[in-house]
Parts: sequence; C-alpha cells; structure tokens
Amino acid sequence: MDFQPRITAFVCNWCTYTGADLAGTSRLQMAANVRIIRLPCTGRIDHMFIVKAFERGADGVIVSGCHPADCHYTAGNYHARRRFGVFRELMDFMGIDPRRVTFSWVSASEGVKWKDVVNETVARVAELGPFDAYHELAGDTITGGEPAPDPFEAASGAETPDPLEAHEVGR
Amino acid sequence: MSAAPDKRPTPKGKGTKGAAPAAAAGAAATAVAGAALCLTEENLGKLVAEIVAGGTRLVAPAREPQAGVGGSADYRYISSAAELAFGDSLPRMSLKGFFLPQSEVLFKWHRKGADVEIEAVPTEFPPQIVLGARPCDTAALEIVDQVMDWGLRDELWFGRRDATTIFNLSCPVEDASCFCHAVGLNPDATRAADGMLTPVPGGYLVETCTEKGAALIEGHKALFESGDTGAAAQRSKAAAQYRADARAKVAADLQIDTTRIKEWVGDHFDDDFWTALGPRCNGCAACASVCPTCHCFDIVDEPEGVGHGARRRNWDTCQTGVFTLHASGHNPRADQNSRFRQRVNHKFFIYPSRFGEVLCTGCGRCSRVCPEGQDLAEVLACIDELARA
Amino acid sequence: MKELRDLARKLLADGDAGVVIGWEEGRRGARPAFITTPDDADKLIFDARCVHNLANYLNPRKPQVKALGKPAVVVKGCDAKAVAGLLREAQLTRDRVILIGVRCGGVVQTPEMPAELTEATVATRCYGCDVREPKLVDHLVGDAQPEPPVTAALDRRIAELDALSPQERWQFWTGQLAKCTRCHACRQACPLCHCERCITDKTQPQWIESSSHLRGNFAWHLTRAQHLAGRCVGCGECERACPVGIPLSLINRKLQLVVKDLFDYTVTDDPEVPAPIGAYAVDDRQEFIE
Amino acid sequence: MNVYQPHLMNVVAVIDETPDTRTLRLQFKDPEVAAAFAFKAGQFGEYSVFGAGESTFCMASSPTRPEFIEASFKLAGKVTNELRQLNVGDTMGFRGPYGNTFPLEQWEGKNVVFIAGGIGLAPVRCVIWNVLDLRDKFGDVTIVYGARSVADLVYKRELEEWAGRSDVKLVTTVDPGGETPDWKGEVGFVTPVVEKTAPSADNAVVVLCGPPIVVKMTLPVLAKLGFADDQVYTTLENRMKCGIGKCGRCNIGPVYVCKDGPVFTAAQLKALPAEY
Repeated sequence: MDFQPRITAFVCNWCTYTGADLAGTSRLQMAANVRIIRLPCTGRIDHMFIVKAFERGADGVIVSGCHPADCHYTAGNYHARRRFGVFRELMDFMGIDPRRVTFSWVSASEGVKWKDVVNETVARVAELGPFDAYHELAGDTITGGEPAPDPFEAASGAETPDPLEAHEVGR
Repeated sequence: MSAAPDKRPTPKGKGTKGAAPAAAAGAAATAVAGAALCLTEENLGKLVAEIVAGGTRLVAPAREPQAGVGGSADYRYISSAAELAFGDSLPRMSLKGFFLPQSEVLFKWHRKGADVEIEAVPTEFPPQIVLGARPCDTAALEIVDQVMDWGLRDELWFGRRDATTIFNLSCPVEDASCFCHAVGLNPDATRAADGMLTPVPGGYLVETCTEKGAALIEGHKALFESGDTGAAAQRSKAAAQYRADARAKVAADLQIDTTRIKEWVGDHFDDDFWTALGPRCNGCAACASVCPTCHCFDIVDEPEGVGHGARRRNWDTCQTGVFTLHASGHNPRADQNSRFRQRVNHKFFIYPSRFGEVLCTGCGRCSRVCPEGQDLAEVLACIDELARA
Repeated sequence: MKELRDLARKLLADGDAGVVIGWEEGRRGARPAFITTPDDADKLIFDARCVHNLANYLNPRKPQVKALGKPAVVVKGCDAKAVAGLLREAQLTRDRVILIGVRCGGVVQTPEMPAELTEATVATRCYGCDVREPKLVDHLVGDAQPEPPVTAALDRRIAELDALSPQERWQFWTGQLAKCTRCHACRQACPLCHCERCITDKTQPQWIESSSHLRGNFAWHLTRAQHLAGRCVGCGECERACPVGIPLSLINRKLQLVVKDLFDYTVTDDPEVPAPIGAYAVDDRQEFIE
Repeated sequence: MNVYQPHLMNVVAVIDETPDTRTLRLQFKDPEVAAAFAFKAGQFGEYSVFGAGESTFCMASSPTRPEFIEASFKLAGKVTNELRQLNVGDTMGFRGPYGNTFPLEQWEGKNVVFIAGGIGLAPVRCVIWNVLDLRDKFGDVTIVYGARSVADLVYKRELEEWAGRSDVKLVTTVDPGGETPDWKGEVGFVTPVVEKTAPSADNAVVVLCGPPIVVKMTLPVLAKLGFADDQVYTTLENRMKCGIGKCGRCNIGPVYVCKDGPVFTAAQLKALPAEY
C-alpha cells in the first residue's frame, strides 16, 4: 500500500512520552508515521487539538497518557477520560469515523505497548485511507496550491518504511 | 466630513434602470417594455433545462435537498426544473450570498523563504442567471452597489453583478411583516432586475427591462409565446390583478415616512428609545444574516498548513461585541443598546445621508427570523410616531 | 395571568425588582418583555407560545439588562434548569435574582404558532419533562397544567442517524453545516454560553477559524456541542435562533443521551449537583481506551 | 488584482522605540509601485503579515521622504504580535494610502503646535518632519510630548535632534513616577504641561494626538488658551478591516473614520456622537 497516513499523537509528559522514549531507546521497530506533541497531561489535551490536527492534514490522531490512578497531577487523566468519552461519541455522530482516533493509556515502562498502539493505529488508519473528506472541507479555495512541505520529511531525508511490510501489525 | 450623497455608481453592462413599473401610480402595473410574452409552466421547465444544458449556472428558489430538515425554499444553484419552488414562501436567505459570498477568498499567499508570492483571484465571473428572485432581494443589490462603488470599486462584487442576469418573480406578499411599500418599493418592483415573471393561470407573464433580459429571452425565443391578442389581453389582465392585489396587501402594512425617520434618528442618538429596545436583543445577528442589504464584512488570514494560506472576507455584523472591539480592549459599542442603535442608524440615517436612500428593502426577514420578537417594522412605526410628535 | 401580573406589579412597586422579565404579545406572537413600571405589568402574558428561555437575559455579560436593576424573571421548569446552570457555574448569585416560576403544560415550537398543543405542534424539548412545576423559584404562579402531548420525534431522528454509517452521517452533517454563516446566533441564544470571550472570537491562538467554510463550521459546531456537553438544558433556543435552520437540537440531544449513558447524569434544576464534565468518578467507563 | 490585495514590501529596518513599541521601515518590492506611490501627512495604511492578518496604522514617516514608509506600532493583538516577529529582509503587505490629510497647504505661514501623548506621537511625527523639511514655509514650531515614563518615550533619537534645533521648541514630559534620576524634562501629565507652555493661539494651529483621555483633557485647555475649535486638528482611530468604507465598522455616527477621517478638527469632533 502506497498510502502513508499522517498520525498526530498528543501525549502526556510523564507517562506516554517517557514510554515512547523507552520504545526508542529500546530500539523497538515501529511505524514512522507518528508525530508526537508532548503536553503536560492528558487533562491539558483539548478536543480542539484533534480538530486542528485533522484540519492541518492528519489522517489519524493518538491521545495517550497515564493509566488511571497514575496521573502526575492526581486527576488530569480522569477529567480527560470524561471529556474524550463524550467527544468520541460526538465525532461519531457527526460522521467522523472514531477509528481515526486512538485513546490509550501508556505508562513510562510500556515501551512495547506504545509500539503496539502506534502500529495498530497506523495500520487501522492506513486501511481507512486518507482523511481527505476533512482536509478538503473548505474546498479548493482552502487547501489551494501545492501541499504543505513536510518539515519532517525534509529534515530526515530517509525513506519512510512501509509500516505494513516492515512490521507485524494488528492484534 | 461632507455628508452629501456621492455620485451614484454605474454598474457596467446594465441597461435601463428599472424603476418600479408605474411605481408612482400605485395602482395596477403596466407592462415594462415591449409586448408581454408568456412562459407556460411546461416551457419554464424547458427553459431551466436549456440554461443548465448550456452550462450557465442557474439560481432559483428551491427546497433543501436533504430530506427531513428545513422546509422553506432558499435561493440555490439548481440543475432541473423539478427543484423549482416558486410557490413557496419567501426564500429564507436573501440573494446577497451570490454576490457577496458568506466566505470568499481575496487572494492566496505562498511563502518562499523570506519572499511571498501572491496568487490573485479572478475578478471576472462566469455568467449566472437568477430566475424567480423576489423584487426586494434584487433591488437590494442596486442599493448596496453604492457603497461597493464608494471611492474604490469592489471588483469582486461588481464582477458578479455584471455576470448575472436576474428575472424577478412578482411577489404575492408574504405576510404582515412585509413592508417594501414603506421603503419605496413594491411587490412588483423591477429595480436592478433584467426582467420579471408574473404568475398567471397556466404560467407566467414575462417582461424584460434591460438588454440583458431581452438577450436571455432572445436566446430561448421558441419557449416564449406571444399568443393571439385575445389571450394576451387575458394574461395582462390577470397579471395586473395579481399585482394590484399584492400592492394592496403590502400597502396596508406600515405607514411611515423614511425622511422623517432619517431626521429623527440623526437627531436622537442619545434618546432613551434605544435603551428601551436594546435589552430584548440578544445580539444573535440572525437579522444581519438574512438581510438582503446588510453587507458588512470581516477580513481574516487563514494559514493552510506550512507556508501558505488565504486571506478571506466573511460576513460580519454590527450586532456582535467583537465587531468594534479595539486591540486595547476599548469598545466604542460596549452594549447591545448601542449595537441595535447602530443597525437602525446605518439603515435609516447613515446610508440615506451618504447615498440618498435607506439601506432596507422591507423584506421583513429580520422580523421573521428574530428569536426574541424584535420587529423592525414596529421599531420604524415607533420612530415615525416619535418623529411626528 | 392575573396572579402573575399582580405579583410583577407588587415586586416593581415595592422596589424589590428593577425589572420583571416575562413575556408580552408581539406582532409575531409572544416575545420577551422587560417590565420596569408597575403600570406595565398588565402587558405580561403566559401561555404555550412562551417558548423563550429567559434565563439568557441573566447572563452577566449583558450590561443593557443589568442597567435595568435587579431582575425578576419568569421561568418555566426548563428555564429554571438554565438558571441552575448559571448558579452552578458562579455566573449568578441566588440573591441577585428573583425567580417567578410558572406551572407549565408544555410549549409549542415557535412563538408565532397558535397556543394549541398537539403532537405536531409541541416543542420536542417537552418530551420527558420532569420540571413542569419548577422548584428553583421564589414565587410560583399559575394553575396545575395537564400533561403535554408526547413527541419523541427528536429521539427517533437521532436513532435514524445512529443507524447510518459514519460516511452517511458525514454527508448529512456536511449538508447541514454548509449552510452555517457563522453568525453565532446559536451561541447568543444559549443561556449557558456565557463566556466573557467565546473561544471562536479568540485569535491568539485562533483555534477556530472564523470563516464560514465547512472546515471552520465543523470546528465551531463540534466545539459548541462539546462545551455544552452535560450543561445543555435542551431548551432548543439555539436551533430556533438559527437563521439557516441547522438542526442543532439533534446534536445537543444526542450528547444528553451520551452523558446519560456514560455518567448516568441528567441535567437538573438543582444548582448543588455538579455537572458531569469537570467532575469524574474513578470507575468511569473506559472501554474506548486501549 | 482586487482592492483588498496588498502590495508587497520589504522590511529594511527594525527600530525598537520602547520595550513594547517598534518601528518598521518598509520599501515596495516592485519599483513601479514605489515610483507611483505617494501619500500626504495624516493618511493611514493597512499593513499585513501573511497568515496573521491586517492592522491599521498611520504613516509615521513624512511624505517629504518618499524613499520608504515607516509604521510604528505597539504590541496589542494578533497582528502586532506577528509584526514583531519580522526581521530585516522579510516580506509584508501594504494597502494604502487611505483617508484624508492634514491641510498643510492652509497652514503655510502659521505657527504649528504639536501635542502628543505616548504612541500618539507616531501620526504627529509624520507632520512634524513634513513641516521641518519645509521649514521656511511655517512659523514657530512647538512640540509638547509626554509619555508614561522615560522608557516609554518613542523616537528618542529624534527627540534629541529636535531638542538640539534652534527653530523648534520641544517640551517633553513624563507622568509623575515615570522619571529617572537624570531626567531633564518636565514631570507631569501632558495637559498641565501644555497649559504651562502656553503656546499662543495667534495665527497658530494645533495637531493633537494621544490616548482618548489626553485628547479629552487637553481640548478645554486649548480653548482656554484661545484656540478656536477649527484651529485644533486631531487624528482618530477605530477598528477597521477594509480601510475603504465598505466593511462598515469604523463609523462614528454618520462619519466613516476611514473615508472622512482619520483627521478631524476639534469642531468636527464635537459634532459627533460620543461613540469612539
């Protein structure tokens, strides 16, 4: 499959970011489609982050933070759980396929789980295809001209491995 | 700081300016120009098909395509006669969106290092035809022409104006909130229109008022019948009756003098009248959305990803707080009293002072759409009474 | 009616209230009235056309209403829920307002309609009403009213939409939201939209594009709905105010059902009960989280 | 190209005036546009940062120095924040000039009194340089300028230059508490300093610009000094989008600041409703 989905991940500083770091330092192989944005806590992750990611070209989104009872700020993830429980239903009702958004708890020690979350999400979104329906909401007048240069691609220069070929994915 | 009216604008490609036919007479209308033709219901369908097949965009009152929602007609681009809803109530929105889109790109920009490239948008537009516009909506366009041509000319507005041919539908008058008569129009006015359709049994009486209108008829000649003299006389009589009925209906609604209102509004900026009206208004601006003459806009930049984006203009309204909010936090219109006053001022004092006519065509949409029952006709009646006192 | 007018007259005459906010007869049916003198109290009416949620006028960001003095507001049960919302969110203190409750037998869909309640005319919000006699009041007027006709039209429509595929729902909502002109009438009409500066009016950063293209419209309507989740009282004023006829009640009602399902919460007129968003339970459902 | 499309300009210099106020010196990219461009003292322009939007500023430079235009702005909102990110060599947009002008031709032979507070010196500076560049056409030149503190004084080098000129009387002042130990100027609000300076109203005009409070307080003092309302000029600002009379938001009653202004006499100002 040629399509390489763009996934934006919003993760908390204390658990998932550290977990993703662990996945890296452990040299776990995973799809390179995810751009991580680190935030202090899932409680700081607003639904508008997800909307903005879709607006600016993401095909899928991962929201991840500390497991229940592990929040660095005691209850941020509990609040997030309520808000995203509602937002997920709202997206679904408005016709945004909820499979494009992964919510997960990944702790600092769960590098392997992070790898799985990433690979599963990339595979799932790859199957759903590009989210052009959202990207082109404003029509030609909006996306206008050539696509935005990808700063990551320009920086790395390396060929992106096909996540489906290189790695075993799915449950 | 002269408040003298500026020169009237001159939209390119406009033929004779259609003042309301026999507007002064007030009684039965006369034919606008030439022999009245007839367009049967069946031929109207064919006309739509021919226009669409010819590749010209066609706007007409039509129902919402999605089942289970809405109900009232709106002006839409249509592709078949089946969509036409001439018999429906007044379209929910006015016609202005086809000339001043609710959101339109002014230009796009692309960053190339420290340089920026600007991609202009065209100011010439493909032709479009409007069938069945209400006279109040069409007349509004010519009123707004004046501000769009004030000093610097708005080519995006006039580009669309020039590209459009409009045939009115002589209006049966919606309900008691209609007051076109009170602001100098009529249900069968043809101001700014290129022609008019008047319902008669079995079809429409067709009149043209401009060369553009005549050209449209000429292009589809076979569909328009002149018939024998007897039938033509019958039709003219039916059309005259239809118009006379409509005029009588709307003339009964609101008796005001807009000159008197203009003077009173200009002299009573700080009157208690405004503080009594403001509280009911919740600032929702639904009135401005549906208004055929409200034309205020906002200009915003919207990046599209990295390094490029568009500057757009969007409908805006004086009813919101952010409309006049300074970056410092100071707001010259800090409450709804002053915002509602601005709305009435702009329409009935500022615009007439500048351009010699009110910024209102009496369509009554603002009164119908207001969720809190604020009623412009009633407000005008109150002001008129205050002015008379 | 006489009871209501007498009470309003007394409140104004005694100086207890600076303004009585109720309903009067307008040219297009019932409409909000601001009665500031005892003599005008006879303008007040109440019947099934009094659909407006007058709690909107208690929004602290309405200086033109504040200027009229302490308000006495006529509230139906559902309106009282909105007042409770304002109290719960510290937008209002109880001693700053006098609440005149009216017993309500349901309202019609728009104030222009005749005051006859049938299954076809009754407002969708009256379905399942649990506050026909408002409790959060200082005065209660009117006689006990019969049960309104039942219409579950809104819930039926939601079930229809739920049965569609995401793509079909997307089609439906893009069709609807394409009409939005971003006048924000929905926000202005909402008694619970009381932010000092709405997120959509903020520019630094500009989370929601102010252009009325579908991209901006989706961001706005998703946000409006999300911000009202667990707070919306279902009065339907947003939908009634919408000049282009977007069925906003579908979204609001859907989220009411979601909040009920997820957190077993139903919006209430008790200001002491916390709203579900902003609170949490350790054992909240989380089957959607991997 | 429609009327809302700006010309591209190069940032050729960035000058920090105060901690929150900055001047950008700009040149048109297109030499043809530059050659055709002309403006008069008092006019304004719409300056844009692509991606952030447009902001309205008066021309702070003088039309007698046409090789560049300058805009001074204080950090306030989205656009000014983005303007502050621009460096020399960057590209920005400009539409203009718009609005009316100070009637300098009518002032020839007269004494000119400039009164400004804070960033209000920006539009006044345009007129000051215009007058000074045509020095022999005008009579006495008096400048009274005040800011909250010494650090908030804008155009510091030019203030020094004016102070050093024998054909200019410059009085600078800072609000009480805003002075530094080596401050040599006046201490006090602009209004009392104007009263103390007591410029003669005889054959004179005043250009007054500053925060609304300065304008409001100073007008009666000028009247007391014998200035008639049509001898006093000021420049107003309101929120604008189009700058050309169409977007409908800058009006004060029937008067459009973008078309009928921004320059008004005190007499005109007094005829307007108090909605600015």
